[in-house]
This record gives sequence, structure tokens and C-alpha cells, in this order.
Amino acid sequence: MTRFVLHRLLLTIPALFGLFVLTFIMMRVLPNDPSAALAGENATPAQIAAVRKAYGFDEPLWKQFIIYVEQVAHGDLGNSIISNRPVLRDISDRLPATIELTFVSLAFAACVGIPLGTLAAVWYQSLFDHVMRILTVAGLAIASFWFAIILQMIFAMELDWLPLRGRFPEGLAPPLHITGLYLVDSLLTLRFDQFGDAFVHIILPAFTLSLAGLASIARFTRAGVLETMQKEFVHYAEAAGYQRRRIIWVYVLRNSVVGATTQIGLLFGGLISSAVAVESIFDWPGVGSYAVNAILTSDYKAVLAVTLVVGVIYAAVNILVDVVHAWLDPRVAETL
Amino acid sequence: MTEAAPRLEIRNLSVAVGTDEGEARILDRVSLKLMSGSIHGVVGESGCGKSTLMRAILGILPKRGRATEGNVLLDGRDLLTLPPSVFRTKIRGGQIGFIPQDPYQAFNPVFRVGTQLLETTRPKASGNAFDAKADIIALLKAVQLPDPEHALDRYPHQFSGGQRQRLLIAAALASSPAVVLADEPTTALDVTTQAQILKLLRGLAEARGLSMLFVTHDFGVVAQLCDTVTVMYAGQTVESGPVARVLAAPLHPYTKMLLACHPDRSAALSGIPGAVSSPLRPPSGCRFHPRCPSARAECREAIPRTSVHAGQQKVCCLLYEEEERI
Amino acid sequence: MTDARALLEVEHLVTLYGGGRAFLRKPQPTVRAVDGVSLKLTAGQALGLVGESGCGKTTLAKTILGLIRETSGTIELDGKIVSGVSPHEARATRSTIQYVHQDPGAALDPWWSVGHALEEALRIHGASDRAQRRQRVDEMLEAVGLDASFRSRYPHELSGGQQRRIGLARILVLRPHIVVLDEPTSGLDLSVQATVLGVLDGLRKRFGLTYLFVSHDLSVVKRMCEQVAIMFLGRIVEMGPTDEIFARPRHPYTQALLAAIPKLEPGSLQHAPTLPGDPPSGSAAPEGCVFRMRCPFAATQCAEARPPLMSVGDRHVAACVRLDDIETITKN
Amino acid sequence: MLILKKFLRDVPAVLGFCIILAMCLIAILTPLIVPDLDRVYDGDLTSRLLPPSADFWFGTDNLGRDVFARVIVGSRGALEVALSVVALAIGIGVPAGLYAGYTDDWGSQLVMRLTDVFLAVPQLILALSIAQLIGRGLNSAMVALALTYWPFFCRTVYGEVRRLRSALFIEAQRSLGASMPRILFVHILPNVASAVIVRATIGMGFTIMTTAVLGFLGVGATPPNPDWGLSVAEGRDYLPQSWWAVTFPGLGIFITVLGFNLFGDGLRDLVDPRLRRSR
Repeated sequence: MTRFVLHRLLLTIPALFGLFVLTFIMMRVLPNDPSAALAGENATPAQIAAVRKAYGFDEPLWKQFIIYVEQVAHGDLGNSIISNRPVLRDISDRLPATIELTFVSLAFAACVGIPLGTLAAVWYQSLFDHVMRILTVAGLAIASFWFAIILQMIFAMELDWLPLRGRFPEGLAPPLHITGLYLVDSLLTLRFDQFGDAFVHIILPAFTLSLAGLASIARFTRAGVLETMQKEFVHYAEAAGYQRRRIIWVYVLRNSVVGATTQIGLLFGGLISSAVAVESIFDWPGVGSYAVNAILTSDYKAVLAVTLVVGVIYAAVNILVDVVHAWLDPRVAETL
Repeated sequence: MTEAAPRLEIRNLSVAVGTDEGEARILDRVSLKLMSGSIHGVVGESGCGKSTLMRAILGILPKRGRATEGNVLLDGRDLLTLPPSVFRTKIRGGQIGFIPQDPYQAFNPVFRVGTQLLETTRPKASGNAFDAKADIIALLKAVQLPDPEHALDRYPHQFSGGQRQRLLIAAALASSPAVVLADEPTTALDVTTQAQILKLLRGLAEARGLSMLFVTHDFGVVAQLCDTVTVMYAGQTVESGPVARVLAAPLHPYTKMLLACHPDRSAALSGIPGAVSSPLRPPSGCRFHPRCPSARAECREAIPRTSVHAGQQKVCCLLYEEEERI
Repeated sequence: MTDARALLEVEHLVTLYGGGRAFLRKPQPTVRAVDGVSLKLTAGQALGLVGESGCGKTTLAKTILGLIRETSGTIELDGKIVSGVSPHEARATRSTIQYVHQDPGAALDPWWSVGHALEEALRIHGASDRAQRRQRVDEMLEAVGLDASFRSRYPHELSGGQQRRIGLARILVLRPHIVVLDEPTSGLDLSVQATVLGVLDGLRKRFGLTYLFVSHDLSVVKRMCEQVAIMFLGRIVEMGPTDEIFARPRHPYTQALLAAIPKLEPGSLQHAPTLPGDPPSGSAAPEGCVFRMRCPFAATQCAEARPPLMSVGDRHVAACVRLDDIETITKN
Repeated sequence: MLILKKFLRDVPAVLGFCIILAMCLIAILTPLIVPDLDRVYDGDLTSRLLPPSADFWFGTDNLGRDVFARVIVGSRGALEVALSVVALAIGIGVPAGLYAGYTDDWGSQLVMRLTDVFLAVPQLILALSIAQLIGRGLNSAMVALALTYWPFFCRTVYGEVRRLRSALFIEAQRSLGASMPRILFVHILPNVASAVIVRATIGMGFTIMTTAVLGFLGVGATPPNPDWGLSVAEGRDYLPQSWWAVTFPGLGIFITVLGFNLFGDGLRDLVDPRLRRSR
């Protein structure tokens, strides 16, 4: 197993290095004049020239690349133009909010999607199955930014049941910083009032974000269960007198989930993508809304740093998924 | 002729399965008897309804399948009238043990062998997991599995095909069943492994007094393992009797032709012309008549009755009905 | 049959799989799938290649065909050395050897009709005249006992026996000299199997074909082949005329294989000796005789060196150092 | 013909096909449906934020433009963008995938490692930063989307070619002596095509969605383009009173994407009937 994890980690390195090179290329090659871009929109030619000198843009490209590598090796992804702080610091401050939001969404999607998908497969071609099919396809076709606005309009503006935006009531001190996740921190400090506040704030963004994930989890669970039910060992289990409920919810479901674990990585990618728009709509102080701000203000360093950080997180999630896969299916790790 | 009561008796069983193209009559008035403490072979080629017969006995017919007539009597009790819940808790993995065809496919690859072998004892065990485990390990010794103590903690792919089949045989015996159903348990194995398994089954049957219904397509396997045999063709039983008699002097034209195809018997490579008829549109009368060299005009219409020869050998063919009358 | 010439001669053929180690992976053990095999195919005859799963018989067949490149050894076809080339070239130089797959249904492109697939075989070999192609295809369909209406059928519409006939027809249009048949009857019902064997026998006589008949089923080989080679773990352990081998098997493995076949006389298996253990996987070939792990007669000398094939009769060879001892043991 | 019959039995897929057909017709016939382009681009400030009525079916937006006309014209833009992006991605991804799947040399490795790099970040994130760097606007958004979408096609084609290369019927062709290019073009390519078509159909829906997100975030289409995503962003400030300016462009996205997803699903089932086998 250790060998498997190690192998998986090493396989990721070339891709991450490639991403690193790609961001460098994007940074230095794509904009017509990176100095102008960095100096901001209303910079004078003198200011641009100063920036060019300061950043070493007058050096040859390979030298620039070495400088870039050195900077990143020191954990320096540059300073944000807007906040004037190191972008990595900005991002790490906002990361817990995004992690909390995506994790809650993913957990909700899995807890609801897996049973729904299984039931649809068990009641194959029943009314339930058909309704589920329509709902899941529809769930995947709804644009999350639009859905977020519609939910805001109904539940926050019209009905006033839930807060419109933010992660915590304005003016109140957030929970004591332990993990950075409000839901966890408030429970750890036993502040249930804070937990309630954090909870009502996360409902709308998390629900919006989970919609597409829920639909696709339900879909691939259904497909996986249907496929597994055709397997010989299910027929054997029936003939050998296993309980039907255990056949489906233990034996079939585990196999289907094993087959589907590799999809979770992709799902997470979709989740992060949607989080960009959803966070900015709900003013959720996470990496997604930070990225949107950076884009709208042409904060190049911040945009690229977000890309790199998301790449690293995404790779970590995919490794985690593969490890879980290997743990669930003993045959996987043994091939290595 | 006074006969002892059979352990398992199939009486005039017909099974129909609904398909997109209409109703398929897979089994047509099948009858057979499995006597206590004996091994009864069911022989037939693909499409003869062997596996549907198995599923009917186990009460796991496909969704759109149902028994249209007849009985499945286990110790005199009709299984077809039992509610599904009783079937699951008392019959499958209880009074009837099952050995599947393909040991490579029958295990769920992501669960330990022990979890799966102990699953059948779950609903019945009165809370004593330790006992159940010890029982299974004793059975694993009985089926001559190497290293039985640690076998339960391993995964299926860590066993060879022959070992997996031994595990499945142990699973079938776990509930001390009244009847064991074996569905071609050696077809997927190599010939030397098949010989091992056949010997093991024969030995277990003798040591434990098993009553076993053994489905196969191979007359050779029947000759080595079974006491009595039933030959099936296209969902009908055509002949049955003691193995030695049926092999030495087959009566039904189909049995004769099928035996003639066996490598030990055939001189010329002829085979049986034609193909098994579709159960969607079975021929009227005797289902074998379109391929039968001795068929006559009556065979199209008349449903052949069973006639008994030499007290033991039963055959369903018009040729012998007449003989009996004369 | 003294003047029978060797159409195909294989000398010390070795085919290895795997080996080497990739970065951070467990070293892959080298599998000696074919381990020093020598055999001859006589024109017009059928050689049966028998063994249990994993014994390397299919790999040997594919190496002879050229689909897999041999690691060492030579293959001589019609007096010319054809080994030592890449699979791509090999198929060009060995076009007189053709191969019928074990599952001919899966070996047909599912989207192509039978006629189209058969003509494709000819097109590959440069037959450009359309009418000629059609004629040849019809001729071969007839030869395997199917009528011309099968041209327009698709693979999934065929029964198992028909698929096998189509598989035969597809290579017969190329007029091969040697046909490699890979398990031509596995998965077929007995009554269908008999018909397919009948067709195979007829074709051999009609076209003067030479068969390499790969099978796990000794009883089928007995009926079809003049010569038999028994394989165990990549090596031939016994080879000779079929009648001779079935009447007087010398190698303990051959004896066990023959004894394991369920025969029609009730009870014969009960008294036969069974081989302990399971068919081995190729990765763990032991030193010396590969069979000694399962051999009831194994002794210390079996572990010392690889036993050579020794002549034990007219063209009958067996690879065992204890042949004489075994004969005396079994007699008593 | 059998395939057509089977497809017609799949009601949701037929529905999807009809939606796509209708969308295409609307896109082609925009000049007939919306003859007056002033209602799309200029509007009349005296008729700002009017609710839906007989004159303005979907109401008007904050600049007094007809929402209905904008949604209709927007469909044309959305389809054009999606079509170009998918076509570009296929143009890069399919040859790359064929090459990588067919050969075993370092070039194949290089292509696959390159897809790894592009797939190391979620597509939208990468597209966002690329689009931002080339400069805002619809064209750069399109380039960014195509540049980040081709690896999906490459992977699909690569996987199919590898699977088919070891398929028995391909091996049979090799044993008959067929040359590799012949096998690739006569046997493998037609089998790969179905997988590409399915991916492209679902990719159309996906791209329409992503383009809308880019538009919404202000990295895609620029005003006064009637882009659906941009329209939702513009209408957002006038909620909840003027709900129509947000709702209808969103519905446009929803229905179009739904059409492509339903149709793509049906196509996939048709090509891969594994899951549909009746039990």
C-alpha cells in the first residue's frame, strides 16, 4: 500500500511540473506585454519600463524561467496588486472557506445521490426510475450561477428565510480559529449559536453547488449498480440465500462505488469550477470569489497562483481518491 | 413397485418467461425424482432449460418468469406455494445448498472470502459468530482446502479456480442442506482439476449421505458421478433411469444420438442435424420431432406419454408407447 | 510415411513475457510462456497440441504464426527460415499459415456483414477483381457447409457452430497450407462439436491442409490428429503418434491427463490416480523438470537438470528421467 | 434502420433531438423571428424593466431591450460558439489521440503527458486564466475553451484505440496479414467515431454551459452582446422585482443544455447497449 501511494505521488509530479511550466508560459508569452499587464491599466510608459526592469522581463526567456522557479521554490508567487500582500497568503486565508463549502456540498451530494441512484437501479424502469432520470439530466443542465441567483431571489429576497450572502452574520465575530472551518470550530468551542449562524449561511451555496454533483453521483451509482447486478456473483448470492437487502446495499453497492470512485475526482473538478461563480454570487470569502476579483481587476499574479494552487489541491484529491479505490478493491494495489 | 419417497421431486413443471417477443415456454412438463442419499444427473445441451430448472427449484426465476403448472416437492412439501420470505430464510442457503458453475465469477472480488462464506449463515445463526466460523473451517478441511485456518481472511483472487470451487462447495454444505444443487460445477475447470472435484464430490456424498442434483452437459461426468440420470431436450424430459442402464441401452432417439456424439462412442463425425427450436415457438407434439430420424406423422400432434421399461427406465416417446400397448 | 517432408519445423523456440522493472513497480517476473519447444509439422497431417490452461499452447501457436515475436529459436517454413523478424513482417512471409480464433464470433468486426468480412481478407492480400472475390467467397462458404445467403448476415446473428464455420471460411479464401486451430470446439455442444469436427476433417482432405490443432480436450485430438504433443508449463513433455500415446502414455503427466477424462464407463475415474495441486502459473517455473511439483513419481534427480526429450518408441519421445522406474512401479 | 427504430423508442433522447432541432431552427431563422435588431442592442430607455406583456413576451431589461429578442439572438451566438469550440477541440484532440493510441514511441508519451498537464486543473479554472491573459472578449474565451477541451477528446480516442487494438477482431485482421494503417483507418476509426460523436454531443451542452459561466463572470462576451450568461449577470442587480431579465436567459441555457444531454445520453446507450440489456 505504501508503495502504491508513493507510486501515485510520483506519477503526479510530471503533471504538476508541466502545469508549472504552462503557467509560466501563460504569464510571459500570452499577454502582449506582461510588464504593461503587471503595471496595471493606467500605467505610464516609464512605469512599465520600471516594472520590466524589476521583474527581469528584459532577460532571455530561459533565465526568466529560472528566476521564476527560484521564486516559487521559496514559496513566493508574487504580491497581489490589489491587496499588496503575497498572493499565497491571501489564498491560504481563504482556503478554509472553500474547503468547508465544497466538502459540505460533496457530502450532501453523496449522501443523497448514492441512495437515490441505487433505488433507481433496483426499481429499474419503474416510474421512480424515469422521474429520477429526468431530474438528474435536468440537474446537470442547470447553470449553477443562474440557479444560485434564483435561489437567492426566492429564499433570501422574497421569503427572507435564509441569509442572502456571506459566511457569517456581519458584525459578529466568527468562531475561534482552530481549523478555519466555521462549522467545525463552532462545535469544538461548543458555541452552538455560532454553529447555527454558520449553518444557515452555508445552506444556499452548498445546495447550489451540490446540485450537479448530486445528479451525476445518482447517475453513475445507478449505472454501476445496474452493471454489477448483471454479474455472476449476484446470481450466486441470490441462489446461495443471501438476504436481498444485504446483496444490494452491501455487496452490489460496494462494487458499484468501487467502480465509481474514479469519477469522484472529476466530480470534484466540476465542483471547484462551479464554486468560482457560486462563491462570488453569495459573497463567500473563499478562493473562488478571490479568483473572480483577481480576474476582474487583472491581478495576474493572483490568477496564476489560484491556478497553481487549485492544480495542487486537485492532484491531492485525485491521489486520495485512488488510495480509497485501492483500499476498497484489494486487487488494485497488488498490480503494482 | 413400491418406491421410497423421493427427497426432491419435480412433477410436471412448466415455466414460462415473458420476453419482448412474447412468452417463452422454457420448461414443458418436466418431471424428475431425486432419491435420498443419491446423486441424480440432469443432462442436456445448451437451451434445454437446465438452468431455468435450477432457478425454479431455488425460487429465483427471472422477473417475468413464472411456473405455469406442476410442483416442486421437497420432502413432500410444495416449494412453489411458499411465500418468498420463507424461500429466502429457510430454503436457499438452508435446506437447499447451491454450487455454481463458474468459480471465477461467483465470488464478489472486493470482499474477503470469509465474509461471503459466512453470509449464508447470517440469518439463521443465533448470534454465535464464533461457532459459525469454526464450522466453516471444519468444512474447509473436509473439502481439502490447503491452509483452511487462514483462508477466510483472504480475497477470492488469491485462490486458484479449483480452490475457489472447493470454497463454494463448503459454502453449499454450510447449512447441512437436505439437497445440494450443483450447476455444472466443473465446466470452467481444467481436466485434472475437474477430476479432483468430481472425486471430492463423490467422497463427500458418500461420507455425508448427500442428496445431490447435478446438472451437466457431459455424459462422461454423469457416468463418473451419478447414480441416476434425466436427459432433457428443449425444456422437456425425454428419458430417465439408472446411469448404467441409460448409458448402456438408451431408448429415446435423442439420447441415442447425443451419446453417439460422445468421443468415446462415435465412429463417424455426424452430430445431430438442425438446431434446438426456440422456446418462443416450440414445435407441437414432441419437441424433438423436427430433428428426429424416427419421427412419424403422429409425433407432430401427439404429446408423448411416459412409459416405463424394465421397471426403472422411463422414456417419453411415441415409439415406446406403442410397444407398451402391444 | 517415410518420405513425408516437414512443412514447418520449429527448433528450440523460446517466448518470454514480461520481465524488466518499471519505476517504483514490483519487478515483473519473466514468464517463460514457451520454453524451448521443437516440433515438426508434416504436410497433410494434423498435430494436436494439448495442455491445460496456462501451459503456453496458445502462445506457441501465436509465435509460430508470427503474431508474437519469439525470444530465441528458429522457425523454418517450406525449407526457409522465417523467424527473427518483427510481427508485421512475419505475417507477410508466413501468409501460408493462417489462424482460426478460439472465439470466431468475437474475431469478426461486429459492424461488418459476413460477406464483407470474407472479402476483406482477400482485399488485404491484393485480390482486386470484385467478381473473382465474390466467387471465391461463395465457394468457401459452400465448402464449410453454408449457403451464399450467409453473405448478408452479421456476426451476432450466427450460432456458435456457424461462427466457427465462418471463421474457417475466412482463412480458407486465402488458400493457406497450414491452419492453426485454437480450441476449435470449446464452448460448443457435443452435437454441434461433432458437426464442426466433421467439417474440419472434410476440409483437410479436400484442400490437403496441414493442421496445428490446439486444444485442452484430449478426446477431440484423439479423433482428429495423427500426432500429439503434450505441453506442460511451456515445454513439450511428450510427443508422438496419437495411437501410440493413447495406448501407451509414458510421461506421468500424460498418464494423469488421460486418466482424468471422464469416460462413459461408470466408475472408471474412481480408481484412477489424481494429480495433486493446481495447474501452475508460468512465473514460478522450478529448476529441473517443470512437472515435478505435481508428479507422484518425483525424486531428487528430477530437480537436478531439465530432462531432455528421449525416444521411447517409433517417433515417440518423452521428457522424463524416471521413465523406466515409472514403468516398473505402475506395472506392480 | 434497426438503430433508428431503437433510437425512436427512447423517448427522452427523441425529445433531446427535437430540442436541438428546434434550437438550430431558431438560430438559423433569427432574422425572421427578430427582424428589428434595435430591440436587441439598443433598446428604449423609456421602457426599462417592463414585465412580460403581449408586446415584450419576456419583458424588458434595465436598458429597455426586449428580453425575448435577446434570448432568441443569444441562442445563435451560443450555438456558434459551442460548435466552433467543439470543432476546434476535435480538430486537435482526435488526431492527437489517434497518434498516441496507435504508436508506442516517446511521441505518444509526450501527447499523453501533455493531456495530463491540461487535465491537472479543472477546465473552467484554466480557461478562465487563459482567457484573462489573452485579453477579454468572446474570441479569446473561445480559444481558451478549445485549448482546454481538446485533452478530453484525446483521452477518449486514445482509450478507444488502445481498447480496440487488443480486441480480438483486430487481432484477427493482423493474423490475416492486414497492414497497420489499413487496420487503423478501416477498422478502428469507424469504431472510434461513435465514441467521438457521443463525446461531442455532450461536449456541446457542456461548452454552452461553460461559455455562459465565462460570460457571467465577465471574461467572455462583452456588452451589448445578448450572451445568456452576460444577460443573467446584467439582470442580477434588478432582482427580485425584475425577475424576468434573469430567469429567461437562464432558461435558454437550461433547455439547450438539456437537449444536448438527453440526446447525448440516448446516443451513448445506442452505441454502448451494455446497460440497457433487459434482465
